[in-house]
Amino acid sequence: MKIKYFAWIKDITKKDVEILNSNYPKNIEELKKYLTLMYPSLEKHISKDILRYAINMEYNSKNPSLQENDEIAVFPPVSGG
Amino acid sequence: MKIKYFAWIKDITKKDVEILNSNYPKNIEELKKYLTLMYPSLEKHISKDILRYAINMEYNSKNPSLQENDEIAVFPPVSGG
Amino acid sequence: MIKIQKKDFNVENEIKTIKDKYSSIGAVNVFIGFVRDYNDKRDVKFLELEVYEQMAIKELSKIQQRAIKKFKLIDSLIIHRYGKLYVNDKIVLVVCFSVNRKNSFEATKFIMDYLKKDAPFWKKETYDFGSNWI
Amino acid sequence: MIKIQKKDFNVENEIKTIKDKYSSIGAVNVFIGFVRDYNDKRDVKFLELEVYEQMAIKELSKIQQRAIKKFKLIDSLIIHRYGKLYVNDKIVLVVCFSVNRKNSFEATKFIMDYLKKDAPFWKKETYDFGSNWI
Repeated sequence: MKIKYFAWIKDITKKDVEILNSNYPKNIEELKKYLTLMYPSLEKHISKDILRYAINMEYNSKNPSLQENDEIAVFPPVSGG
Repeated sequence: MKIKYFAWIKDITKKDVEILNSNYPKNIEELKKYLTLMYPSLEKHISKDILRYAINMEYNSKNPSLQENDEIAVFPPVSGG
Repeated sequence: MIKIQKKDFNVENEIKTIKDKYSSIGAVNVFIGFVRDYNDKRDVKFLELEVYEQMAIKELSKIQQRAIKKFKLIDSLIIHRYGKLYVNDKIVLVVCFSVNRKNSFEATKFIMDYLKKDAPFWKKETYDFGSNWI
Repeated sequence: MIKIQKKDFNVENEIKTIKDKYSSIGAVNVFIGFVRDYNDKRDVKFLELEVYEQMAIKELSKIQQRAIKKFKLIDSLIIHRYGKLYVNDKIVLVVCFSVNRKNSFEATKFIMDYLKKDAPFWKKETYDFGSNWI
């Protein structure tokens, strides 16, 4: 599984992307637990539901199961235009 | 008084502009009578209230008194843009 | 600024001339009207656009000033062409410059609506057979 | 058409490339977003615009297709820049081509509203002192 980070999330994770193999999160709730564990500074943003999660470049508000070859993106509210 | 004609009104009056001296219409109602008399084909358009009248380049829906040095314009609904 | 002219205009250059004056502009909305090939179920060959020029400048200035005030515009530009215009030619340009996007959209729409209603321009369409004031 | 690019664009040329394909276009509405000098009470020196490029193309295509269908557009163009952009630089261009003007206005507004809400771009503003993700 590939996880990409954008904007100020990247300033916290100190990386753009990471690859998880066997021990990857199986759904968005598990992903949130993983992020909280690895990057404690993200916890307040996750608990306030500020972050957005895209699975294979699609927004997803539900909690679908994640597959090993998925590309996940974690980012703050967008501000383009 | 100068009276200007535009678009298909001009096709009826056969002129762009005419100058009236002493015997000019004293208000819009008199102008309508003058136009009906001089250009009988305009009558149906005047009676259906299709024409628009501008006095010194301002629209005027009332019946103000007209002065000798006024520029009057008579035209159909606009279609620019 | 209001321009009534026969010649074509370049949208990029017209916008740039005004934009360069104000670094506070964040949003620009633009409307461009073109002569289209087909109107009222008939193939159009060309248009003849007549204008009552002095009154057009007066009316467009009035509409533009109302838009600038109502929508807090930084600036605005209206260009309207006249004379013989062929299919695909530009007819009109309205540009509204503002800090935020909502005002620029509403102002351009406001100007176009009043322009269509009040600006003294008239179009004569010529078809393969005959022509018509519209 | 969707373009995600670093380089600037010329509004006249971008419109012309599409307009030349369709003589049925009568109305073109355009929105251009610029980097402005002052935002959220601070003087901006420059922006760094980050994009999740593949997802941006996917999201913008989806929004554009919805606009084309909903407002019966003949065509539409979205260009969004990324990278380092200075005050007065263009950020985004949205163009909607239609037969009549009402649809072109509403479609451009629709696209901008969804672009602001869903397209994965992020701006980092740099001031005289410090910088901030907005």
